[in-house]
This record gives sequence, structure tokens and C-alpha cells, in this order.
Amino acid sequence: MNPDSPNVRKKRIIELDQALAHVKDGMTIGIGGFINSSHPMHVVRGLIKKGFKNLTVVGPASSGLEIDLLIAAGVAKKIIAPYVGGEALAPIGPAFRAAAERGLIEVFELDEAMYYAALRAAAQRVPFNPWRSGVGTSFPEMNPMIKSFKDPINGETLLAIPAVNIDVAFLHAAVSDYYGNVQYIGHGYGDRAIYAAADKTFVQVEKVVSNEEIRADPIKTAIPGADGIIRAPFGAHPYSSPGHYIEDKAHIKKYVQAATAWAKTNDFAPLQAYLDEFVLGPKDPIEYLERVGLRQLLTLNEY
Amino acid sequence: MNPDSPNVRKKRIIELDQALAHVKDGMTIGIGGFINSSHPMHVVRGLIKKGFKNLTVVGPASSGLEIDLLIAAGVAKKIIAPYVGGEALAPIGPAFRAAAERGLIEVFELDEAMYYAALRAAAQRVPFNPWRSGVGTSFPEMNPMIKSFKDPINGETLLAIPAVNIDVAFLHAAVSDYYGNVQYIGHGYGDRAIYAAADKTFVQVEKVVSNEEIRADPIKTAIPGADGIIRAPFGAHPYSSPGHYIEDKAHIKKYVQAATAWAKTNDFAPLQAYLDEFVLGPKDPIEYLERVGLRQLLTLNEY
Amino acid sequence: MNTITMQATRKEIMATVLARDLVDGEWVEVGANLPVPRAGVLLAHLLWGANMSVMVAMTKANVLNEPVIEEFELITDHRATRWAEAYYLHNDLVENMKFRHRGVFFAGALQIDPFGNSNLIGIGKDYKALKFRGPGAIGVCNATVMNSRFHLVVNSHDPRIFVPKCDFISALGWGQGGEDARTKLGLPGGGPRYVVTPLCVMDFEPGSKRMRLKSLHPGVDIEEVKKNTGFELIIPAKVPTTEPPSAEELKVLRERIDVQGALRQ
Amino acid sequence: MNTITMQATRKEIMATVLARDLVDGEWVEVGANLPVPRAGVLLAHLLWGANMSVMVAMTKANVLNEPVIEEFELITDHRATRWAEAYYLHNDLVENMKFRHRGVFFAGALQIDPFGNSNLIGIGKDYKALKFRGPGAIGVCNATVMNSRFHLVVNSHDPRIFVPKCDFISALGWGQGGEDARTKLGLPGGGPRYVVTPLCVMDFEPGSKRMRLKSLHPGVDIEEVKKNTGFELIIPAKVPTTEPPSAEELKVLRERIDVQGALRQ
Repeated sequence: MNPDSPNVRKKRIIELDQALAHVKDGMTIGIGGFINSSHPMHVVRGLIKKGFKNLTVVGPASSGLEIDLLIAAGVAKKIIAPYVGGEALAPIGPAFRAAAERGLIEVFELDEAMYYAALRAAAQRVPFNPWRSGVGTSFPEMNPMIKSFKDPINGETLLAIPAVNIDVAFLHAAVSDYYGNVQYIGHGYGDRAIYAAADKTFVQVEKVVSNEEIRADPIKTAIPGADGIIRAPFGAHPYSSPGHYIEDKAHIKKYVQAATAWAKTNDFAPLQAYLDEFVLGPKDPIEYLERVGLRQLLTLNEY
Repeated sequence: MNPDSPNVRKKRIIELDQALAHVKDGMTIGIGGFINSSHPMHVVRGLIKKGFKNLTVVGPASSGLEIDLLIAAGVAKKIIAPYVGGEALAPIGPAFRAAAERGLIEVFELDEAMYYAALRAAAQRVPFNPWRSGVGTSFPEMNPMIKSFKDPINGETLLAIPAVNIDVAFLHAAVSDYYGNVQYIGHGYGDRAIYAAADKTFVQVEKVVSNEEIRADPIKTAIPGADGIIRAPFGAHPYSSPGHYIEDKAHIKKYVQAATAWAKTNDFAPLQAYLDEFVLGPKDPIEYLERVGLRQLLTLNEY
Repeated sequence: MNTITMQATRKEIMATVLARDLVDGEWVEVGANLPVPRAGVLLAHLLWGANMSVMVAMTKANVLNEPVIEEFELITDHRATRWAEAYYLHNDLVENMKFRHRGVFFAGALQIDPFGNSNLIGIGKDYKALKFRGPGAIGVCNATVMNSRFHLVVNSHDPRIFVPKCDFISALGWGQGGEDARTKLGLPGGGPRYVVTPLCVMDFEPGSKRMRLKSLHPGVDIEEVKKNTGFELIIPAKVPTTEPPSAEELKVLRERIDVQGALRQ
Repeated sequence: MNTITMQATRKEIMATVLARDLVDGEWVEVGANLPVPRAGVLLAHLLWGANMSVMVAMTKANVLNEPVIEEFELITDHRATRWAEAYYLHNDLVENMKFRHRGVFFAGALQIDPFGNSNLIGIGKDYKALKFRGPGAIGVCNATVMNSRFHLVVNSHDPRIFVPKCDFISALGWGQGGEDARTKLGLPGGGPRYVVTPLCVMDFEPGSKRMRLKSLHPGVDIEEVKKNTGFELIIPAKVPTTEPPSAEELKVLRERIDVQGALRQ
């Protein structure tokens, strides 16, 4: 043992910028969460502020408007997601719709089951996984990466879903300890599958807890050692963080209104104003929260 | 609503015999647990006592001597498991070894990763899943059901692992409510994968708890609705039941000694004596426990 | 006016049609932003399907004895998890298909053709230059194959939805028609059973598997349906009126399931 | 005699060899019934690998500050889970392969050939009529591919183990030899690095990838190794003595890792 480097465990708590330093233009990134919940919004806003370009974005299986925002801001070149929308708040992501119609983004068309088959293939280091549903549909025509083939055992017709490998994944969770042991409140949707398909994973959390607290219920540890943990109280806002706060529908609607203007009338000014006020303007994630306002944030407490 | 059949939720607590009634000679059954833990031994002894024949037995990914016992008793015709043994207590299952060498059983040769690929294929209703490890080994030669093929995306050589479908799975867990919501202490090893590959699943549990207790921590529910729940306190004996009791090494050694005699000298008498005393003799699972003895059982309490 | 004596709305009728198809013991999910199927599922569960597995907010929910089943606008609203007996990891839900053989699914669509094939991708002949981009297939492609059957449910009956040919098929119905349209592709599941709209219920003629008018909601006539369907429907000689909810069904709908009145707007 | 001043046993030397190959930050599993690799992993972890992920009883264990790391004979002994920070579901452990790029694995074998190919299946020319049936491949086929490298570790050095040709290959080593033996099959992972026995350490000659004597444990001569190896080993001109554990290593082995003395029997 070298006395100059004592054998101690390193803390994995990092700043947002340190996590973003792992991203390069053109990479494939993964974003966690589910429709209106649990997106790593500190990271999403950070990616936009840094001005990344040409990213392939693997959204959650049901992507919300966090992916729409990345499209609106010109960060995403290609979208891998079976759905982009905000439920009743926006049945179709307005920027997703506009950018797809205008040829500004490429969509890797697939359904949820194909999405998980693709992520699993990456996690398993196989070039593809087979899937049955989709035979007889337009998927292989819409997405030429999906190939119809005869299975080598029974000769049945299946679809081969290619591996989707993620360079860097970003997730939002409830807590982590210093060492990247991440736990959710609730089940974390499909985040485990995104983690499993990623070379590196950074997780923003509502709070950092002691290792003892993690060890009190280790079965809840969903990610046993993220590459870095970003402190992010209210970090999923305006989306919900299970057990911490519910969706800020008023704020989401504000975004939807701005993005819809761009989609419907090609007027980018309202989106630019939204980006300026909430993404580009704040000097850091806490200033974003200040602009939203503590009074507003505290209305989102759960029962 | 028919007043003759009020709309109430049915309890899924059943007797051992009711669960065994779902098994027919020649079927494929699954057995849960892991080496020296968490095997559904009330069921295993019940299967032997009923005299089932020609069963294909999907053991746990690391099968213990519960599978060895099914082989010794002549119940199992074909074994699907990557390992059968008892760690230091029996590096190779003695009856497994003897029966395989003597041609009394067929072994579906595969490794752990292929095993899960096969179960997952059944769960996903696809005829196979691809796997990379195993290319260049003897597996396709030892198990002609495993086929080498070129993947349809990149043309890489992979192995096609055929689906292994389970007719009836039997598991052992800590608790369930009346409605088959099963929770483990610990993680339940690979039991979820066996459940996912099975048409029907019966779970024996240390105790039945209230629905409210399950709902207090629903994230722990590993099996959301088993087809039937069998009350089985000490039901994994002589194997451990995490959080309830540790392995009864003395009893396991007693079995190993009997099975080894058969393996080494082809003398079945010690095995027959074991079977008579602990499997065929007891009129029900509680009498088995009585024969083991309460004094012995209570030495197995955990710290 | 007392809500119970008020006549059933079209949406309440639609929910009741869906409910009556459900059998005790089946597995059903209450999806996002689908108040009509939600109400149908809960109606069956509370009245005759106590042993149905009802998925709410990705949990297996125990709501059978809830006096009022609170409605949440968003599927991610964590408050709905208070009824949970179990959580379904999203990847497990989509990858473990065995339990789906008892499953029933409800699908929406941008376009539906005479064989119940449907499209959630977009409108336009050229995929690379869509005139209208839809939300994506979400889990519909898979769920319409793996479940025992599914129903197409739309909020308007419109010739832009009911088209002779979908621009893209994201969920297969009866393909080009015929009883074997799905089995010859190796697909399990019973395919689409009903198409439920604010005007009527349609099913698929045995044999040809072409869409057929099954019943008209009270106050709707055949001409209104024909006018709003972009292809020729099979119309039987006698078309009954859709049976509206009974007094008891309506009471349960309004007092326990849809207190906020989403189906009465 | 004070245990610390006692000379290192062969098993302690073997454990130390394995430990010294490990680098901080790597992912290692302490398998079932493998006291030598267990001790090697823990030795590296406690002395220079604080950031290694150490899997014990299918949990990610936090034992770094444990004065004594209690030994359990069985991998299923639930008492070992008291150190858990996380559980690995067994199927996830075997199906999620990304983390394995930092993984190091230890494999046993019934037979090992000159290229490090190995066999856990059985002995006999005819698979359908084995003379000796082994335990099965367990997870070894996969773990020896997906991890960054692996070591073969055997408890006896014996010509029945070190054979010219394995009857069956359940874990690929360097195939028929050559640097590209694995990459040409599309396999990731660095393959076998060391073969550690009670007599010596062997590695694989670059280029040919044939097994080569690397070091002799104290008190062992080359003839003993040759006599007990069923094929011709590459023997370099100078073969060093395996470096035994330092006083500090031995102290940690005996006072924290192997208090019960499994390596001293």
C-alpha cells in the first residue's frame, strides 16, 4: 500500500458541469423518467445551455416534454423513443411534431417493446434481440434498421431489433449515498434498462443520504454504483419526483404554449423567451428554481 | 351483478395437493431457489410422494440438491440447469452425477446466461434469444437444441438459445397475502425469471400476511399474483429461507451420504431409507418437520 | 338534477360497452389520459370483476373497496400509487408477456382501416415527409398482439380517422382480412374485437374480418355513422341500440368512478 | 506460534497472486466455495482497492471497514447480506453485461488444456456416455467472456486436470492459440491471464497463447510442475519464485480475512 495514496473510498458526488463534460457533440445520450415524471431536468437544461449539437437522444420509453425541449433547443438530431408527448397537457410533443414534419430531426421509429429489446441488446452485448409484435406492421418500412428475419430454431418470422447503445445516460432519482448507490421512491419506471444499456450513468438526486440509510434497505438500490451523482433538489421540475413533488402543470402548460406557437405558426419567439427565461438565463439550477419561485415549488408538495 | 355470486375477491390459499394437481407426468416444471437456499421442499417432497414420472425439471440457475433428490427418486427424466450441486457439501450432486453417467436422465446442457436467455424467450413468446458467450465452446455439440447462426443485423456468429417454457413453476418465498402477492426477504435469486417463463406458478410461503402488510411496501412484491399460495412454515428445510432459518447442514449431509452411496457403489438402500424416513413416510409436510424435530429446527434461527 | 336520474352520456355508454366485455379474472391496465377505458375497467371490476388485476399508474391497484376512486389526470401522479399491492417495472411490463394471455387492451388511433389496422405514427404518404406527425406507437404495437384481445376506442367518429387505408400501420388489426390474418403471421392474441366511438359500436364480421356495425348509441341513426366513416361498413339488416348503463351501473360510474364528471362533459 | 510470523501457506500465496493482479475500481465477485479467490479479492480491496465493487452472496458488500470479515461456508448464507448496499437479482447479474468490462473472474475446472480452454461438464469422449459427470458450467462460460479477464484457479496441480485436450470446452480460453483466437469469434474480454495452482503461476505466451510457467511457489522445482502437467509447458530460461505475501498482507489475510484459517489448513 502506497502511503501517499491511502486506501479510501472515493465520493462520487460531482457538479453538473463535471457530468456534462462526458458528453460530446454527436454522442448518444439517454434520458430517464416517464412522460411527466422523473426527468433529469437540471441536466436537460444544462445540455441546452452548453449548446450541444447533433445528439442522438434515447428518451424514456414514454418520453415527455423534456425530449421536446431538447428538440426545440436544437440539441437533438435523432430521437429514439416510442412516444413523445405530455398526455392531456400535450397529446403530441409540439416541437417533436414540428421538427419531425420539417425534417429537422430523424426519428428511430419503434414501439415500447422494441425499445426495451434494443436497450437490452446493448446491455447484453449482442447486436440485436428478436421480437414478435410488429410483424405485419409498417415498422420495418419506417425504420430500415429493424429487419424481418426467419428465426434459426423454428423458422418463424420475427423482427430483429438492433442494439441501441447509450454513451452517457442521465437519470433522476430520490436519493443516493456518496458512492452512487441510487434508490427511488416508487419503481423508477424504465430507468434500470437505460442504465443497463449505457457506458456511463450520471444520476441527479433529490438528496444525498448516508451509506447507512442505503444499507438499511439495500433491496431498494436500483443502481449499484452510478458513475457520478449530482445534487438536484427539485431537479425534475416541472415534472414530478415521486414522493417529493407532483407535476407543475402550470409551468408545463407555459412550455406547451410556447412550443405550440412554433409548431403551428413557425414563430420561435415564444420558445426563445421560454428558453431565455428558464434555460439560458439562470446562471445555475438553483437560479432556475428561484425564477420558478419557492412559493410555486412549495405548492407541489404531495399528500 | 348476479346476487348469487357476490363480487368478492377470491383467496388463493390452497393445499399442497391442490397445487400438485396441476402437474401431469411428462410436463415441464420449474423449481425456484439457489443452491442451498429457498427451494420449495414441501412441493419437492410432495412430487416424489405422488410418484410423478418423466418430468422435465427446470432447476434454479444454480440448482441444489433438491434437484438431486428429484433425480434420486426417479421423478425427473430431463434436467434443465447449468449446475447441480451443493457447494462444499457436495461439489457435484451425487444422484445427478450417477444418473447422468448411467443414462437415467437427459441433461439439457447450458450455462447460466443461456438459461436466462431460454426462460426469457418463453416469457417473451419468442422461439429463441441470441447469446454471444458460448461461441467457440462445445455447447452446440453437447446440446443440439442450441444452434450457431449469423445475426441478421451485422452477420456476427451467435448462439440461438431456444425458449424453455415451464408448464408449472413452484417457488418458496417469505410471505404472501391471500391474493398471491408474494414478497421475499432478500432478492429471491432468479425466481422472477422462472415465474415469468411459467404458465402457472404456485408459491409456498413461510407465512401468510395481511394485504395491508403487502401494501405497506408494494415495491417488494416480486410476484404480483401467484396462481396459488401454499402455507409452508419451514418449507424450504433443509435449505435456508432468508431471514427465517439457515441451512441445516447436518440434514443435507445425511442426504449427501445416502446419495453418494448410490453414486459410488450403486447401493440404493441408504437413499431408500432416506426417502422412506423423510419423503414417503411422513403423512404431510408437518410430519416431515416433526421427524426432523422442533429442537433441530429451532437451532437454525438466524442472528 | 340528481346525477343518477340524468340520462347516460355518450362517454358513459362507451365505458359501459367496454365494461361488459370484461370477464372476472382478466388483466387490464388503466392507461394514461383515457377516461373512457378507465371507467369501463373500473365499472367491471367493482360490479362483477373483483378478481381482475387492475393496473393503475404502473401498479397493481387494490381499489375494490374504495368508496371513491380518485381520478388523476396524469399517469405519473404518484398519489395513485397509494393503492398499490405491487409495482410493475416498465421494462418487465413490456417484456414479460405470459400474464397478457388474460389481458385486454384499449388502443386509440389517428387512422383506422376497414380491417382494424391502425396508425399512431402520422399522416402522409411519405414517412420522411409527414404532413402530420403523431405521438408514436408507445406500447400499442406490442399490447395489441400480446393481450387476449383489444378494443379500438376513439373520441370522435370522423372520416379522417376511419379511412380506406392507413398511411402506416403501427398496430395490426386483421391485416388484409380473413380469420387467419394474424395466425398466419405467427401472432398470438385474438386481435381487435370492438371499435367503440361516440356514435356506435362496431365489430368484425367473422370470415372476412371487415368492420361491421354492431349497435348504435341511443339517438344515433345509421346515416350519421355512414356519413362519418370513410369506407363502407358492413351493416346488418337489424342494428340494435347500444344498451345503456343500468341504474346501478350509472350510480357506480358517477358516485365511485367518475366523481369529477370527465364522462359527463 | 504467532500466526503472523508463521510462513505463508501455498493457499495464502495463491490468494496473494490473485490479489496483486487486481486494480482499484474493478468489479469482482466472491463466488461460492472458493476460499482462495475470496481471500485474494478481499486482500486487494482492503489494502489498495477501496473502490472495487465486491460482490458477496449476490450483494454489493461494504466490508472495507469491517475489522473481521466473517466467512460463510455457503453462498446462500443470508447472514452475509448484512453488508449489502445493493442486491443483484441473479438474472440481472447474468444478463446485464456492461459493468463486466471492469470485471475480473475466477474459474475452476475439471480439465484445462495448453491454451487455457477448460471443462466443467465431464470426462469422457462421448457426451452421451460420460465416465465422470461434472457439476455443469454454472456461469463460467459467460463470465469468462464478458469480464475484462479471468484466472483459472485449481486446488491441485495434476495431469488429470492439465490435459493436452479437454473432452469438452465449457469456457473458452485461447481456442487453438493465437492472439486473435477470441477476437476472431467476436468475443469481448481479455481471456485467461493466469493459471494459479498450489505449485506455480502460469500465464500465456504472447503470440502463441500457449501456457507458460511464470513463477514457482517457494520450495517447488520445475520438475515437480512438469511431472504434474499433462502437456508440455513453455518454460522460460529464468523462472522466478512467486513473491510471497508481505508481512502486512499476511497480517490482513490472517487477522481480517481468513480468521478461521481456511487457507492455513
